[in-house]
Amino acid sequence: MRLEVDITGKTFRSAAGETHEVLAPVRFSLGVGEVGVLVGPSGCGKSTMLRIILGLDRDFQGDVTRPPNARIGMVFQEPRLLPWRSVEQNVRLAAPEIDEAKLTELFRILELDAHRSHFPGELSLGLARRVALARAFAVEPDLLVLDEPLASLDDALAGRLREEIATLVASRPVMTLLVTHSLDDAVRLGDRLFFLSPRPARILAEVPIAIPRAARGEAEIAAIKAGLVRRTQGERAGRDVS
Amino acid sequence: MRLEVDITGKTFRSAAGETHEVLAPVRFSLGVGEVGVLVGPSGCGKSTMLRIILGLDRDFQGDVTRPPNARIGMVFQEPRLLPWRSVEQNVRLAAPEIDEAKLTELFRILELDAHRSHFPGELSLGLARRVALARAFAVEPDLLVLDEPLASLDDALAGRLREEIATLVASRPVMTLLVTHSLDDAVRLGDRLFFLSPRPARILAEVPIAIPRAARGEAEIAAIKAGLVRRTQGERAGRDVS
Amino acid sequence: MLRLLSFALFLAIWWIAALFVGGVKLPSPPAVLQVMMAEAASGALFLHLGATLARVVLAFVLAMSLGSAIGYLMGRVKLADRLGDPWLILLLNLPALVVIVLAYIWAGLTEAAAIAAIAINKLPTAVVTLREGTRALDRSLDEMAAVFAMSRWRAFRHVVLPQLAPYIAAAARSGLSLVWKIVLVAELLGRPNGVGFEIGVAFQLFDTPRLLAYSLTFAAVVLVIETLLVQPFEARSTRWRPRAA
Amino acid sequence: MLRLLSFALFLAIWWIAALFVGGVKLPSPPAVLQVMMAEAASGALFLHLGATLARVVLAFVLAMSLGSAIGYLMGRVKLADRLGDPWLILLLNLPALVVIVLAYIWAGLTEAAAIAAIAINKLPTAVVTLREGTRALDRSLDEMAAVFAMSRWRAFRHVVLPQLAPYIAAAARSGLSLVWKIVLVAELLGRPNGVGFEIGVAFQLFDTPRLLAYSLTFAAVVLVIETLLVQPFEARSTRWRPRAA
Amino acid sequence: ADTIRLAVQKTGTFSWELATIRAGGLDKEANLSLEVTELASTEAGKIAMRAGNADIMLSDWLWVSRERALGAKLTFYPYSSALGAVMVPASSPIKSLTDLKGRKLAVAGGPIDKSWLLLQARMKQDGIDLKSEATIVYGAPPLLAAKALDGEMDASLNFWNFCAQLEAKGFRRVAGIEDILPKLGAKGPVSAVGYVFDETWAASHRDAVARFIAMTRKAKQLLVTSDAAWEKVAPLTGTTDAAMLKTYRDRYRDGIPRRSIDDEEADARVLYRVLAEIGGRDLVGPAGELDPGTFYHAVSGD
Ligand SMILES: Nc1ncnc2c1ncn2[C@@H]1O[C@H](COP(=O)(O)OP(=O)(O)OP(=O)(O)O)[C@@H](O)[C@H]1O
Ligand SMILES: Nc1ncnc2c1ncn2[C@@H]1O[C@H](COP(=O)(O)OP(=O)(O)OP(=O)(O)O)[C@@H](O)[C@H]1O
Ligand SMILES: [Mg+2]
Ligand SMILES: [Mg+2]
Repeated sequence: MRLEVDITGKTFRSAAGETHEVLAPVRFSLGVGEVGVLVGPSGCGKSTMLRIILGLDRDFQGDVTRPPNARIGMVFQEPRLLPWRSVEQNVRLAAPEIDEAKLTELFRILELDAHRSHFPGELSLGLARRVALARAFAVEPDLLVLDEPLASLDDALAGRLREEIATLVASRPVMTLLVTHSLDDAVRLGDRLFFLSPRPARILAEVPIAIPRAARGEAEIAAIKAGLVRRTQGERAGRDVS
Repeated sequence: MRLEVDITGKTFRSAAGETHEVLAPVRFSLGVGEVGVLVGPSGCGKSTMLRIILGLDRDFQGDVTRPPNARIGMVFQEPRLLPWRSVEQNVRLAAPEIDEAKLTELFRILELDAHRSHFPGELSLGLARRVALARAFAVEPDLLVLDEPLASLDDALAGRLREEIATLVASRPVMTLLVTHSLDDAVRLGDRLFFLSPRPARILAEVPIAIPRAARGEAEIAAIKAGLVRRTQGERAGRDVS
Repeated sequence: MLRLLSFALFLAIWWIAALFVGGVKLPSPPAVLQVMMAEAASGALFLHLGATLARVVLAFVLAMSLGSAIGYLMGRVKLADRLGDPWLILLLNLPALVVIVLAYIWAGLTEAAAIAAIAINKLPTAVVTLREGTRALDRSLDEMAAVFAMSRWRAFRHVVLPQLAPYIAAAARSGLSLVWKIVLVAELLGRPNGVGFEIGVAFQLFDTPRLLAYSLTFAAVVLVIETLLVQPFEARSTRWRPRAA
Repeated sequence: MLRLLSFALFLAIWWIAALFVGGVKLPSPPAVLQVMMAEAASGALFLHLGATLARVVLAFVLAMSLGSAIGYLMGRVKLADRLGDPWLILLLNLPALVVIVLAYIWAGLTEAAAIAAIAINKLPTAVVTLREGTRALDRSLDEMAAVFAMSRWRAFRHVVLPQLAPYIAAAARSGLSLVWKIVLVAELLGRPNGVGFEIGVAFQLFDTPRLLAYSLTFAAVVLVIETLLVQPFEARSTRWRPRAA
Repeated sequence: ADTIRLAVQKTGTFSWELATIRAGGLDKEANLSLEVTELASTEAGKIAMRAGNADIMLSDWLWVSRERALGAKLTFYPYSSALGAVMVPASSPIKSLTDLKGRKLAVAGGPIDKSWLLLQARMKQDGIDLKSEATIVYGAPPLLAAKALDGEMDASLNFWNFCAQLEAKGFRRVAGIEDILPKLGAKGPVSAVGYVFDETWAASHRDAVARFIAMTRKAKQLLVTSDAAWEKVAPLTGTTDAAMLKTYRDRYRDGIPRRSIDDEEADARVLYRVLAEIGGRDLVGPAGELDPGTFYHAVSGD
């Protein structure tokens, strides 16, 4: 039961007719309980990769093997809520089996209690993103895919939700793929970090984090981050002179 | 020529019929050349405040005086591009008078050259947000309103664009209102920071930054941030025991 | 309230116009009302209205459901669109008269033939409208439904249908009016009752008050249905939309 | 290519059906074609088709532009909607026959009366469709246009119109077919030429080949316009939409 | 020349007459200039009249009387006494009108068709309420003619031209409506269809109207006497079938009114009462008697 990704290429044909190569060969795999983090410049192809991995885009070269019948929980980069259904209905539609207690708990954690009956059009963007998170959590996924889940949230809330993601990952056998621009999130949540190149994306570096998530204190995290910053700055310097 | 904001209250009536108080009395003003930064928890009412200030929502108590005939440049929290117009057309429609050289320069800075003829549906979210930024800059605004302009961008790019915002603000007489969740952005760009309470939003603290933007080195910024963090943590602790 | 006012205004304009133009060219509201009452008292009004309504309802339901399904398919599946398009244009542009006559010829002067003919006339406009709606569907929500493994029916009901709702509303409203226009032709040509039949008779006698009495009664029925059923339902189902300032 | 194939299929089915059913009930394609050729050779086909097309175009343009404008207004302005709604329902549900007869009586058996009557029949369906489209407009894009101080016309053209495009397309397609259905009634009742006139005559004589020849010629004209003009234009203007997988 | 505007159904017999007039130059002879609006349906003429676009059209005295009672001062001059007939397939067991009981009878023109009403009145005399004792199918005349040919109907009552078609196709005439009129009190053939025009217009164009009527008489005479004249109108009938053309010709000739206007009016008065009784107020409007001014008398030679 692993997620095996072996993409050899992906091109888009724009409406104007040009073709753009978006993904270079990308190959990695992810096991149960692992959190893979994709970090890369804006527009490099991260969301495209996620769409391919989830089977939403079949027009690519290569192969992706998902665990069969895996329940998927996904936080898209935009909330993608149904505007004509209330917050609660939006969650329930994705996770019909959820029980009331679970739902209440989820809304409490995400600080959405007051908004259960609101329509998405009545939410702030941050609230909407939280509903999207609630939806992904509610399905109790086997494969959790998060595309910048903590953007547009204030630091305090983002921190609390990061903890929640960690809790979820620890409590169930779930594979997680996280896209983020925040090194902090990456280091706190990830087991393996994939640093991607600009478009067409390929994996520049795969950095495993050996220390188990639960054991990462502030000091360890700072150390890992410092190491990564050195590394990327070295690379950037290298690029700049080339 | 100042922006005078004196909102005494704002309530929303949800589709379900309940009324929510979103803004408590909020009063501030902003002069030309100043950058005001609104910082507050998700869902507290920041975007609502911006909409009121821009005259998009007239259903509130209080008064807002905008400089007459001010050209407005706005980056909404979502990109709000016209899906049926190309990137270039989206910018040109908002800023019909822009000349080619200016546009090329803008696209270069925002790293959008390759996407001029793309439709918004063919962009990544980060790219779309950059187009929204290009549009706001292109109008050469007298009043620049930015609702989390740098979310969904990688750190390096966000840093470069922050510099661009600073340059724009320095180069022209413009009033700027910035909403952000990033303390870093706030401290690097702001002249006055407004810390807002959870909904209904009121100004918890107004923190002026005396050091001129150009003179803020890394050391100064770290110092200001540290001060702010102490302050907010004090407050949070205060709240926690109450 | 406003609706009532507007309706009153309509009556007033009509009355005044009738006074100016004179009875033969435009009967006045009381003249028409009198015919209505007389027909209602004799029961003929209800008989004919009932017959027509039954046909309208059957043909409408048939055409709307089949047309929506075909339109959805054509909007979704490129192949279906390519194959169906010439047929669609043909059907759209076949005169009602021809369809009705052919239906009567092939299937006899029967109720079924009438209803089928009316439905065939309405069908393509429903197809066309729903096809546009389907083409305009938001694919990102489809992806969402796919990721969360929503069942087909669930996704259709909660993701697709609400997006199609305005198209369905448009197709239904203009479709009802089309069905109504065509049922009259069908009744005129080969049915022994119904409003169209009565209008045909009134037309032969050039009996304008009767012509108007029957026409307006049907319009009134639709107005009542709209006010009491459709609009409250519509208001409920579009609650989520941000209100206009 | 596929369209052609589909069209060929249509012809084949028709032909086979004609062979089975026999001459009067369903003339075979060559029989109809022969009438077409004969009518074309005598010039009558072009005369009648031209007359009808001119009426169709005029009434269509009139109804679509006016109807769209009214529909847009009613979708935007609550007051207009409230006031206009009863009138709209009335107009929607007035039989074509009644409108045409009244128009002829008041304005004489003139070209203007015919065109006005046809336009009035089509108008409310355009209103209804565009009203739905306007109600479904995205307000956040309106806000964007307001903030960037786009001129009214600019905002309408670039922000609103593309959102209304699918509704306009639906209204236009089903509207053209409605106009075509009604122009025939108008010609039947009071014009000395046009396809409707010829169809009326053919019906009186029960000349099915002629009936079909005229009906299909018009459908063919629309088919050609669709293929050569509308669809390429539509493909261009919906380029921005994400393609189906 | 005086101008007269005519509304004519293109497939009707009036257009045959007009073709004869044109071909023979009778309009010039009568010093009339005819402006003809060809229309595609029967009712279109009424619209043209009401809209003020036609001076003369064809309709029946029943309608004229009704209109007069309602205030429109129209008047009527006989044009044709041809009426519908009950037709059955050659092998049909229906031999007489009484056999229609329990059969499926197609009725063209709907419940207020004159022929149908007269037939009902006639059957009532024999104690048969045809409307309830037979299965009645109303429909458009051409459609019912096609249906009759199809064998879908046991019998059909259609307009005379469609009956002619059926006759040519081997159908049998059970009874013509003109055959039952004597039993209903008429003394001779009654012209139900006539030229209809406005009384005031006629008063101001007295002479032109007289010339018009004289001219049409001549045309009718030509069609009766000259087979060459008839050949010319043959293409207008929409058929090339020799048998059918012959039937058309004979029926048309039979239908030409030959009685004096007063006789016509007297019979019309009688039949009007019959019709009023059976059709009721819906049919005849407020008046129970033929309106006195219905027939146009100001033509010499009647
Ligand atoms: N439908 C499409 N047609 C053409 N090009 C596309 C399409 N979708 C995406 N692209 C292009 O593919 C590239 C990668 O897009 P993607 O959304 O995967 O980026 P991303 O890494 O998620 O960026 P971000 O961090 O900004 O979200 C972009 O350059 C974009 O322009
Ligand atoms: N149209 C509306 N109807 C009802 N409630 C609304 C509406 N729009 C916003 N709200 C409520 O007002 C509050 C403030 O919303 P606002 O968008 O201003 O938040 P925000 O401070 O911008 O949050 P974020 O940082 O998440 O963007 C939220 O609680 C939201 O639910
Ligand atoms: Mg992305
Ligand atoms: Mg906001």
